[in-house]
Amino acid sequence: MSQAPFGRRLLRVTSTDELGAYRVLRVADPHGPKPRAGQFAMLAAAEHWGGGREQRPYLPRAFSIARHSGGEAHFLLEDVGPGTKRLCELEAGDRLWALGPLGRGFTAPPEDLRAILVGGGVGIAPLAILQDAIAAPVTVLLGFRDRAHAQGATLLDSARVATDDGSVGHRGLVTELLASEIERDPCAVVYACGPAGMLEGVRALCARTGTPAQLALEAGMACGFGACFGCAVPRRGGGYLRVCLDGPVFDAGELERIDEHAGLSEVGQPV
Amino acid sequence: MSQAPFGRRLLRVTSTDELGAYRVLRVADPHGPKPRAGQFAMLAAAEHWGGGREQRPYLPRAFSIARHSGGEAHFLLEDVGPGTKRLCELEAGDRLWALGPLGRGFTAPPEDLRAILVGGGVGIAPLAILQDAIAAPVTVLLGFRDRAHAQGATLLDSARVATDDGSVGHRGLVTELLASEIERDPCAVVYACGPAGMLEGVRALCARTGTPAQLALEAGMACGFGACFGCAVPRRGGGYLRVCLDGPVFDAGELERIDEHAGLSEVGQPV
Amino acid sequence: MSIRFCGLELAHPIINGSGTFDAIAAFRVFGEGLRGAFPFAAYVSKTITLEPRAGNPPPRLWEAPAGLINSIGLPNKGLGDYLLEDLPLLADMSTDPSGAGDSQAVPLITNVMGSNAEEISRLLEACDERPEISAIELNVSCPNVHTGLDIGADPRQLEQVVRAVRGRTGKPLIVKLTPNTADVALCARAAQEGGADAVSLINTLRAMALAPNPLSRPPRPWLGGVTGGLSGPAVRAVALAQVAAVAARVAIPVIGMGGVQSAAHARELIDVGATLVAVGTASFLDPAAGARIAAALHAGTAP
Amino acid sequence: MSIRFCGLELAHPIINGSGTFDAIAAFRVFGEGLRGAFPFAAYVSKTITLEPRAGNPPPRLWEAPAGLINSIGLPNKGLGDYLLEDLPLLADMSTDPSGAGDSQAVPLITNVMGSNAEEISRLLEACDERPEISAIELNVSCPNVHTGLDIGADPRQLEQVVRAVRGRTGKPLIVKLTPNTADVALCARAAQEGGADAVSLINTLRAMALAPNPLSRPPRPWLGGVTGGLSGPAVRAVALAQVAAVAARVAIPVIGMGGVQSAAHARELIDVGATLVAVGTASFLDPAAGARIAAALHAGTAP
Ligand SMILES: Cc1cc2nc3c(=O)[nH]c(=O)nc-3n(C[C@H](O)[C@H](O)[C@H](O)COP(=O)(O)OP(=O)(O)OC[C@H]3O[C@@H](n4cnc5c(N)ncnc54)[C@H](O)[C@@H]3O)c2cc1C
Ligand SMILES: Cc1cc2nc3c(=O)[nH]c(=O)nc-3n(C[C@H](O)[C@H](O)[C@H](O)COP(=O)(O)OP(=O)(O)OC[C@H]3O[C@@H](n4cnc5c(N)ncnc54)[C@H](O)[C@@H]3O)c2cc1C
Ligand SMILES: Cc1cc2nc3c(=O)[nH]c(=O)nc-3n(C[C@H](O)[C@H](O)[C@H](O)COP(=O)(O)O)c2cc1C
Ligand SMILES: Cc1cc2nc3c(=O)[nH]c(=O)nc-3n(C[C@H](O)[C@H](O)[C@H](O)COP(=O)(O)O)c2cc1C
Ligand code: FES
Ligand code: FES
Repeated sequence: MSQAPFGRRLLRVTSTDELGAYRVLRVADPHGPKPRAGQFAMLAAAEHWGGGREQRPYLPRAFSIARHSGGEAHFLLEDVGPGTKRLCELEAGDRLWALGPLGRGFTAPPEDLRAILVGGGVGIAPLAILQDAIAAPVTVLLGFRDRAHAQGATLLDSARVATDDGSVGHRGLVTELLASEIERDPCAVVYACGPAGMLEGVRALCARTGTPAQLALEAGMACGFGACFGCAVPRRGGGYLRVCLDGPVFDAGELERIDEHAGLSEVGQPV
Repeated sequence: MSQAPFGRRLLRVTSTDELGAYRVLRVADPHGPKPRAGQFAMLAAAEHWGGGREQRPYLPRAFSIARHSGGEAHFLLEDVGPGTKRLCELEAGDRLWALGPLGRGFTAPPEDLRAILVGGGVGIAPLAILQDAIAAPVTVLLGFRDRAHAQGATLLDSARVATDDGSVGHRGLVTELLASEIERDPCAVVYACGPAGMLEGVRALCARTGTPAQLALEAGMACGFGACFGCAVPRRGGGYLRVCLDGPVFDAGELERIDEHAGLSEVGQPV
Repeated sequence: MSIRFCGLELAHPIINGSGTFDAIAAFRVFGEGLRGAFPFAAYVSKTITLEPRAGNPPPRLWEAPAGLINSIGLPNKGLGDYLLEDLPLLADMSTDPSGAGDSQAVPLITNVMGSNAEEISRLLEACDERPEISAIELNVSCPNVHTGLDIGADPRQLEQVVRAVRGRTGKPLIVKLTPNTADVALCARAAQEGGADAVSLINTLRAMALAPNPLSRPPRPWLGGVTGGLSGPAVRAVALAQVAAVAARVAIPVIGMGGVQSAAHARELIDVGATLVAVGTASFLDPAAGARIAAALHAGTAP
Repeated sequence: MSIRFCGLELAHPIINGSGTFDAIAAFRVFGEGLRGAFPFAAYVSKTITLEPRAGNPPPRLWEAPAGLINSIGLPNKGLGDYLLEDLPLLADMSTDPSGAGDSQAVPLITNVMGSNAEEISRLLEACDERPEISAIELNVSCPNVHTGLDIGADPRQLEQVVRAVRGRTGKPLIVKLTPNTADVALCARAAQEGGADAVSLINTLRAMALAPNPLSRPPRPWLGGVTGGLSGPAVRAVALAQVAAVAARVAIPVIGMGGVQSAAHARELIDVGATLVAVGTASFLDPAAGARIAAALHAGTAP
């Protein structure tokens, strides 16, 4: 793993953009190490973090590094609660605290296997930097709830899109696209990130078809660097793994059934 | 007292201005009752109230109504902590919660007595609306720490100024100006608001010279409407008075020696 | 949304926490109109003691992260003047939760504290005689007064005291528990065994603050009363745990409180077993908080 | 700024709270360089039990107003593997508080928990044999494990247990008290009478959260462990009160903790009598929080 500098650092927002239902935040990080695809950072706004009626956020929040170039880290944000709301409010020039890059990223596919990137909602973020990192062409399958969210697909190249409401691309689940892709050409390795339901669909499908898969999980996190043991997900065969330290990317075989707390939760659908 | 509408109301900032070391906040309050001079309001920013390292402010803050005209209330603010800092950040169009007008205001001077208004620092605020309310000419004596603060004096008409550092007007205490005023013409009634030390100076001087005095006190407040019993100051003869309900304006005779917690605290001099 | 509680018929489940709303002061500040549109379904008085108390020297307040520390020290005019002067002013309050004009009476719950069974008995007997008082809340939990803490924190002592005083009134007796104890559910059971008709919790958590001046050595406590009690959002998760633990162990109704700022918070206390919910510190941010919460509960929305 | 504590020489007064900093994980994430620039003057391990524990099912965290509720459930590899695998990795840590390169050793304090005197004795004996361990902290306060609470909340039981196990080690024995008790100073005295060399407090306050879904009736607890413990700024005023109460009543040194986020907060705990200050939840916001606080204390500034 790329080692993170010890201690959080104060970074400056260089630009922010709307991307459909999402927000893209670009942050100058001249001295930060280059992240591996799948790594994440813990972010907190430097000003006005917390307060208000619910007196949250207090802790920093985890975000996949969606892209890294020219000393800038890009993040894709979805406003689902007080922390993401505050980060989505940031404007160029504002500052935020960042710790990272953190966690274990994706492992590049073997030469002879085609990579299929499967993303759901804001879970497409780590797939963008993964696509940047893989020299060979990859298959990109992205699922969204509706047209506004589907605009996120432009973050990646040549994505095929599924939407729940059929407003863009395939009407239905992105796992349906994946199933037919694997059927068409089973010599593939799958990289997936998204809601728990989608990840469980991917995991079950890949287990059934014997397709290797790397899954990027989510979990509520307090620290992001293995200190709190809060981000546990069940390990296949018993015990727990720490998502921030042992993941967020896991080989599908390391995991049990993926439950509701381990995927990127859907907006407005608090688990 | 002017009765306050039950419940806090959301008001819009119409303009803000720097006034030396202070900030003047104007707030549209079309439906609020007309305050009496000396009354105050409890204010809290509608957005980003709290959070940050100290996770404060949580409670609203008390501010004298410095002026009221054309459905607008004016406040004079000094940034001394997290609450006043946030309020000083507000810009036109921002919104804040307000409860008030609250408390017992000043009582107009009898016809035959000259009013001497004695203010210290941000304590000049309620004297401005008092000057507006008194038809007859009044004597205005204001004390500040330095030139930047002394600019606050323009809030009132024809003020004589004292500064601690002598950069503007009399070098020394405003109570020295008051002493010579009373000596010159003892037929006066004194209205004072400012730091505890100043108020105690005024109280002691007026007691000695037999001059009637009304003192506007401060106290840490949680509620502002008599609910919490937190804003107690010793009552002459024993027991306590609630500053928010029985004051903030008191006849000097109602009070004991005024201690450090009962005046507007000096910036950077947390008591 | 009308609720039965210990034989009383309340317009909704939201009442005030003792010592966090002075109805008489509120009439002065907000006008007599409040009497017909009171924010709470029952009004709980500040703690009344046999003798008048001036309360603690100032400062009495300290703002904590997402909370408030108070060291008020139970100022009150004493039983005699309370009955004589305040009771008449507290009669005839009503609330109008739906805003539809079908207002309902606001019963008065008088909160009392004594340092032993003998004192408490006298308080209960005096309250028992007055028809204006619908129920009595016995404060055994105030962290600012030594005996209050001791009685309430030890289940055996608590049961003895409640049993000893129980017979002095036919009115519903609510025991307000202290949260500063090892097992609050044990204390709640003790109160029940002693004859309480209901329990209420949580009171404030024992807390402290130092004067904010790193230069004025030696350091000194900020509060005139040295220690104080923490309330507000900071304690809500502690309150939820304690109310859940108590509701699971007693058969009598529970009044839950601690950090409630919204209908969603009130709903959570009800979900873990509270019959009524009291709003305390939130009223300081907005005197109408109780009314807003009751209305939102009524509408089934969760602001 | 070097400090003596139970015979140990520490570079500064800031250590970590047990279970809030995993040094081995930190070496993986931040590199081995950390070994020579450790943020804490002593390193306290997460609680170790005789047998391995998986910990509680997720979710384990809930963000509270100005705080965190955790229900981690003491996952650990058990005494045997801890001694075998972890101890070697935890030796040779040093800290460099002034940044001037004059680094100092970081002693290891092993935190242990057992459900009775017999279990605790075995833990102490095993730790006693290992030179890498400089002191032992006995956790009698974890709110997630039933017995932990009971031993620590009752002064009599606590004194008996400490006395029973005291002889098993010659190393300094720190008793970590539970804050969920009626009179923490009484518990601290009991630990002292039983033979503890120091006490540490506060552990987390018992707390609860419900799943945030008003529509999915029936309501259910959010945390896999049902209840959890509250830490962070929300509890700081409670910690200050408890540390002050304890320090005033014991002769042994006190490690104070609870909500410390800045040198000013650490200074306050020292002001009321703590010898060392532990930083817990603040490390989650910034792993270097301990180092920043130690440096600011050193510089005499108060950020
Ligand atoms: C490794 C990793 C990578 C991630 N990458 C991205 C990314 O690239 N882009 C992105 O937008 N998001 C990403 N996330 C998710 C992001 O961290 C969360 O959406 C964010 O933490 C939510 O914070 P919030 O304050 O906005 O909402 P919160 O309200 O804190 O969280 C929303 C959800 O948390 C739960 N919740 C509600 N209240 C609480 C509470 N008090 N305590 C705990 N949980 C609560 C509910 O399930 C709710 O649906 C990632 C998460 C992880 C772990
Ligand atoms: C009736 C009345 C009228 C007022 N009128 C005005 C006015 O017109 N203009 C104006 O600028 N101000 C006015 N004030 C003062 C104003 O209310 C305070 O300056 C304000 O509350 C400070 O809040 P803060 O968050 O900025 O600073 P805080 O840090 O809350 O307060 C600053 C002072 O409070 C103390 N303090 C520090 N920490 C805490 C804590 N955690 N809890 C409690 N106290 C603490 C210290 O003494 C410190 O010096 C008035 C006050 C009253 C009561
Ligand atoms: C300023 C203040 C004064 C209080 N006075 C009393 C009191 O007199 N008697 C009592 O039983 N409880 C008293 N309480 C406790 C409250 O009734 C309530 O139990 C506690 O504040 C928790 O609720 P909250 O977080 O909603 O405020 C007081 C609380 C505060 C904040
Ligand atoms: C996630 C987490 C895990 C903890 N694990 C332990 C533990 O294993 N053993 C222990 O004695 N205390 C444990 N604690 C308690 C802390 O050491 C500390 O006493 C408490 O968090 C208060 O300090 P703080 O507010 O600075 O976090 C834990 C606290 C947290 C937040
Ligand atoms: S988030 Fe703290 S251990 Fe993973
Ligand atoms: S501020 Fe609450 S009673 Fe005065």
